[in-house]
Amino acid sequence: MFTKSLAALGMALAFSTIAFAHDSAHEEKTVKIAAPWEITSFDLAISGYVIQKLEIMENLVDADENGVLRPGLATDWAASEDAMTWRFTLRNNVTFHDGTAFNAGTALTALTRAWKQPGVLSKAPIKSITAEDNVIIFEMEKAFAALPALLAHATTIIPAAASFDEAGAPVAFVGTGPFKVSAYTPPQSIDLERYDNYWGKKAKIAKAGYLAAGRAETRALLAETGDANLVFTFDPAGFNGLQAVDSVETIAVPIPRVVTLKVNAGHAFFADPKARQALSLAINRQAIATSITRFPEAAASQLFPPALNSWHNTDLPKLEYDMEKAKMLLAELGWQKGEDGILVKNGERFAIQLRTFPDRPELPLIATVLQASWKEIGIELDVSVANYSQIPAGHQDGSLHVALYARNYGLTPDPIGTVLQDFAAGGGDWGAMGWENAQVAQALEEIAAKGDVEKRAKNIALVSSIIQEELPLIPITWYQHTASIDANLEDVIIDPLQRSYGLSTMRWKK
Amino acid sequence: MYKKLIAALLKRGLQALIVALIVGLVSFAMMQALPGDAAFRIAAGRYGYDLMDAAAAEAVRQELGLDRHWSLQLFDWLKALAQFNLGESFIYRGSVSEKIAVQLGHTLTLSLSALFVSILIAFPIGIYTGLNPNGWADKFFLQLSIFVRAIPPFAVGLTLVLIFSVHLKLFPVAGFRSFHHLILPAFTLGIGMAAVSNRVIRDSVLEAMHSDWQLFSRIKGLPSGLTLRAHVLRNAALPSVTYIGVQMAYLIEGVVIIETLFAWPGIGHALIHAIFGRDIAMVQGTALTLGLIYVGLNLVIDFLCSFIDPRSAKS
Amino acid sequence: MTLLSVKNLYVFIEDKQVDLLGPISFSLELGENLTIMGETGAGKSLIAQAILGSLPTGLKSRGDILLKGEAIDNLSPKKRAALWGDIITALPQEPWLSLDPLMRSGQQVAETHRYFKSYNWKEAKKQTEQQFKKLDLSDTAQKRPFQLSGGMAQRVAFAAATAGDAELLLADEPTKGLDSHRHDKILSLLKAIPQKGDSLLTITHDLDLAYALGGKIIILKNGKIVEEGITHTVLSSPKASYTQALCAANPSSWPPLSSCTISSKENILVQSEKLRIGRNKIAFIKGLDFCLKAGESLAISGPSGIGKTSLLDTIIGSIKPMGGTLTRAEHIGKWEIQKLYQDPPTAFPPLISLKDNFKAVTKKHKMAWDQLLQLLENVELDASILERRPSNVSGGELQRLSFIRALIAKPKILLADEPTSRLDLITQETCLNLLKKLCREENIGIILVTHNQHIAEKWAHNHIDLNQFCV
Amino acid sequence: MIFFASYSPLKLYRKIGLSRSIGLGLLSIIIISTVIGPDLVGHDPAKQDLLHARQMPNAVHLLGTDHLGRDMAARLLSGARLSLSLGILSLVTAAFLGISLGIIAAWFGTWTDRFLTSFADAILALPGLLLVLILMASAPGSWWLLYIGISLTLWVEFFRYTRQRSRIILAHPSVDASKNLGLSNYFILTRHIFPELRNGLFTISAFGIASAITAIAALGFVSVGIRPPMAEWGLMMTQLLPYWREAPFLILQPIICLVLTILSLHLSVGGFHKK
Repeated sequence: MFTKSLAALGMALAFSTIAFAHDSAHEEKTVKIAAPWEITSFDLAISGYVIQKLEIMENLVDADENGVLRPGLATDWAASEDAMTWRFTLRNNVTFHDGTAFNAGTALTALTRAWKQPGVLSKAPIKSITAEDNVIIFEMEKAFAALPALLAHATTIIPAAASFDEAGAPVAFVGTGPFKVSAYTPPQSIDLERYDNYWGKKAKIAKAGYLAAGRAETRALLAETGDANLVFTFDPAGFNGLQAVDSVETIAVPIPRVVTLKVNAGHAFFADPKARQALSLAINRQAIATSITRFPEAAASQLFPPALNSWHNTDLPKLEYDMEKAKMLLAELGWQKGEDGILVKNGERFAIQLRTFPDRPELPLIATVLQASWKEIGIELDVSVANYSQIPAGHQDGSLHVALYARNYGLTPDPIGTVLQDFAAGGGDWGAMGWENAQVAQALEEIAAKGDVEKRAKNIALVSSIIQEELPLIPITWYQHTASIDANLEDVIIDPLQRSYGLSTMRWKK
Repeated sequence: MYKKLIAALLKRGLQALIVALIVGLVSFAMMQALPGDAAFRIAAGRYGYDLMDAAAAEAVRQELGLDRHWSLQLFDWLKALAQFNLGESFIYRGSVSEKIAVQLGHTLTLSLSALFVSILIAFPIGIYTGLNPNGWADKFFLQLSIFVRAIPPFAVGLTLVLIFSVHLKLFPVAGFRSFHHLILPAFTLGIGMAAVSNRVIRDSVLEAMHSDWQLFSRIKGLPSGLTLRAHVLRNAALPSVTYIGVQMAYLIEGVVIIETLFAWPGIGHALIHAIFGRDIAMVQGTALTLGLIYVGLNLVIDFLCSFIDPRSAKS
Repeated sequence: MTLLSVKNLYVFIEDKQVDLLGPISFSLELGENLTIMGETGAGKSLIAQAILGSLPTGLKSRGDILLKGEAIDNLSPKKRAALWGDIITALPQEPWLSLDPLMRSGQQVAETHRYFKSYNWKEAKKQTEQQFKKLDLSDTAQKRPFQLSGGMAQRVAFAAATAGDAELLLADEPTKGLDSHRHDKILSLLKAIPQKGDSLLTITHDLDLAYALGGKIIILKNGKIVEEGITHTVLSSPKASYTQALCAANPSSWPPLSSCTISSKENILVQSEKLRIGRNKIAFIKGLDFCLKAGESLAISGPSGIGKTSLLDTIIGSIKPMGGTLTRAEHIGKWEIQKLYQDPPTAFPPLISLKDNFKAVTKKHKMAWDQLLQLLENVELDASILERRPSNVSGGELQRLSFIRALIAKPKILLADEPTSRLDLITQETCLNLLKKLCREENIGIILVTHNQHIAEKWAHNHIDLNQFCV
Repeated sequence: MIFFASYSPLKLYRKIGLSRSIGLGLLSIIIISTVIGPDLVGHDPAKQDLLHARQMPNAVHLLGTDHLGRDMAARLLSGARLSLSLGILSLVTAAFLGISLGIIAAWFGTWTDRFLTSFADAILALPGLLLVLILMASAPGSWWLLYIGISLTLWVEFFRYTRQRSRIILAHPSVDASKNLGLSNYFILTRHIFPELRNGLFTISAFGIASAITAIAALGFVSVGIRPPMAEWGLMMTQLLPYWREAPFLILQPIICLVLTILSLHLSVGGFHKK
């Protein structure tokens, strides 16, 4: 009797495997993409990133993989001399996926909505947005050269009217892009089909699928088994493991995101730049880069990575690693070693808290490394791994000591928008804290306002050298955007600015 | 039979009520107790930290009325709960119940198939080891059960994926498109549950085999096979099925972890994200639904037990 | 034709090579019945288990057992089991526990019919119905074991055991704990077996049953045969001293009680008028008047299930009477009504040593330990017995220990709920005499509940038969 | 001490069979190494050596180094201290809570029993991990909340087992006899109930520690676990998981430690029922 039930178990298993031959043949293979970011809702302010990357919706202004702006839904744009008004002329005979026409009306409603919601537009000094037959006019409160770059951002993509119900709540993803949505199962996956009357060059692949896989291990396995042909963002160990898999080609692209340490310069311990320099000297960036991120070249020598080309200042002195010098600097500031090895100054122990979060797996690891290395120079670090909202909250109420996070300067092709937020007067939630520098503030204003190249370069060099000297933010490593591509996929472009997965250009090898 | 129906329903109904109340209070307490400012957390959850800042947090504070006194918020909170209105998800800008409805189906399929797998594995092993106590199989499966119990579920999952997806290329690694995707997550959970339930089944079979009525059934002339089928299995089934009721808690926990590993779009997975993003309305909604699934599955177990042993309804 | 012949049968503990039983030799013809008697714990049940081949693990038998001339003692367990129900069958000692708790009684009998005679279910049900009618179990086929009384369970077990029409029925203590009414019922069933041409082997310590069954008898003492022969001759003129003691111990042959009334009124311990007793609103005794004086004994008898135990619970105060009055003398202290239980092993905490238990009781009632040792000597119990756990002490010794344990609390009233129904005659006699001696010496009033009319009339000063007060 | 009051050490010794002696031997090794801790190996569990991370076991590092170059043997030993203390502490609390409530429910019966059982069912309905998850999210990394949360998940199993067995024991006539003889409730507890419960409770405890530690691992999996640099077996299982391909021996070590612990508990309790 008992053997019968065992046989039944075996048979059930065998049946289920034969019936589903794994790679069932069908006409043209679907390109399956896997990435960590979920599509949680139809609200573009939240899931706009993925919709832009999947090329379902498009911006007025587009950008190529080197960050050079090019016409998108706007054929051309120009600013008045005083850069106070901008005019964007729209492309005509463009249709949305549901057949409705793309015109100034739809563009205006989309841009005003993006302006009202939190996003890059809300930070720009815009006075008004109006439309005149097929031209969109922006009136600015003060000269602002970087507006076109902002209009290339994911939160300013243009949805069709049908994407919203009468009450204005987002209910669908209908755009003008080369791919339209064939199925959407929130929050995990979305299936795409080629949109045949797309205004630009038609995509070569007919069907594509996107799967959000939260765990890095899962993504590595998806890549290895070929369940996903294009997989983004690996953990170091997973990426390293994939090198050995020949059916997959692994790529690492330096991107303008930096793992950096935010120091509260307003706090007594860190007010003096020497203290911040001491902290920086005690960080072995080379060891962290090679052992944790596995990219030795990712060790940050300054805040702005090479991927930001003009902002990367090649003649700045590199950040060194010198424990003795760090101890010497702290001694100069009057810190003496207590019995338990922790520095003490007029009765106060040098015990601080570092706040970080686990969404990016390498952050807690780097925090543990900092904890151990700072212990050697007499600083006791308590590491709190919690939700990332506790960092801006700590900035607002001044309770923050030190915070570790990854700051993205590639939000827009021209990083001035983000840099302005971080280092202008009063610092920023994700930028400097309790640190003021008139020269830097002035230089940033000028970069944002005027366009002429030669003055802009001088200002950028000034800003980067002051930051390197005073270290309001202590950079640790630069980011490498990792991806794996199925061996029989061709012309796949990995965009460092992460604006597109390159679905419209890639194709299957013959 | 009718009276038993009412008794079971009443008992489980009361339990569902207590669960709802506890979940409501705990998640509300969590919202108050979380360090830092609720508005900041929610804004961070919504817009991602590249774009989030104090202004966005302020907008959220007004929108959700987070600056009111906590007792007011608690009153609205429980009133909404009473009307089964789980409220709006802070982060996803849609009603929680709508989000859950979509994802509930996936969790139920996963839980039930995991349960089926655990029964499929645990009963044959439990019966065989129960019939031959202290034999090689008994000792082997005891060690195996201890070993599997000591491994966290995600490690079990990963091993299965390694063997069946990577090396044997039989099943997909993650996702949920077809029945095909269900097998590995269901087996991961099922094996975890079977590791314990097979020992419970073994003990009940052993006890049944040493009972007076088993001996008398043999003495009155019935061969061992017939005695096993007619008497032993049914009597052994009772404690085993009741234990499966207890194991439901393990199933619900396992679902939360396995869905994250296999990118399975169930409410367990949504719960993890809700807790990460501190989306309290979603936390409460998913926790409540998971709790009610547990209560529902236990109601099924109650009927199964009263069907097997009518006496249990009386005692 | 000899159905069963047993030669030099021994039963021994396998790893310690200690003989528990033997040598036993006897033979049994078809249509004949044989009774095996002896004190409890002498290993009588082991003989039946040896013949069946169902000895508990750790015990083995040697010597030859021939069934219709062929040896079955060396058969493989599987072949031995094939004989069960077909040729040899057995009536279980605890019928209530031997029925599958989840299956309807009728079905448990029908499945045997179906297996042996390969009927279909309909036919098997019909057969069972007929069998139940004969055993006046007409409407119990649908009931499950927990809905049956002790007697009904026994008859269902009987029906199931004999469904296979086996030629030899082994009955192990069939009348243990039965009241007289059910005693006669099972007796008639057992007598029918030899009349039908099959053979019956009964193991009992009930002398009246042995006498009623007739046939041949074997008397066992310490696992050895002390006397054997035709039942009537052996029991009417026993030769072996042990058999003589056994016959003398039978309550029916006790001398009537010499009358010694205790007149004075003032030491009345407990009295009742028009007492109504029942549980959860159903009264089953009403209008009961009785009175108990110090040093006096009162016997209460009646069929099982009539409410004897509820009466004792009312006297001790754990349940309230439903009507009438029950007055206890004020001077009776909190612990001064003590209870003695029917099944001695269940009266002691099973997992600790007796010494542990007695230490606590003596400490509670402030009795010196050597005073307790003195009490043990009076009842010829060796102090070393206290080191053991209740499970490995004989029923008789345990009952005497429970008397002593009750005395530690210096009780004024003792309530004994069928204390000796599970003991063999000799142990029963010694225990009851000891009980009376202790009560007289300590001037304790005792109420003895029994279903044995002889004991009730010949042991106690006065006797109440609850049948008259039954609702 | 109640447990052993009725079981003198001499009898315990005579009773040791082969499986029990292996179990107790293993258990004593684990306890001794936990007490001595990292200085048994002479490495500081928090000292990092990034350039020599994920090393195979070698002369210097007996069990190799983890992903930050810290000595695995030292981390396992100091992890043992935290895991076992957390496991045992939450187990003892859960046992105390579960057993006392179980006995109370069995002893008083009727409405207390019904209330406690439905309360236990309600707690069971709220999956333990979820409870701990919510608690931990509000105070990340706090050791106490983790301990409370895990005890809350474990106590129900003790409660159900104790209540069910106690009901059977209390219905036994020997308890009625003891009560009639005026013996105290303490006697009934220690002489009637505990000897009966002991073996069953040991088995539940053995598996209880396993579920406590795997719960911490699960918490680590969803990044809500203990703060760095504390070493803990459950957390190590999660942290070393990504390296399953390049250094599989790393993740196996905490798992094997846990298996040995449970096995030793199981064996020393006489896990093999000799029915």
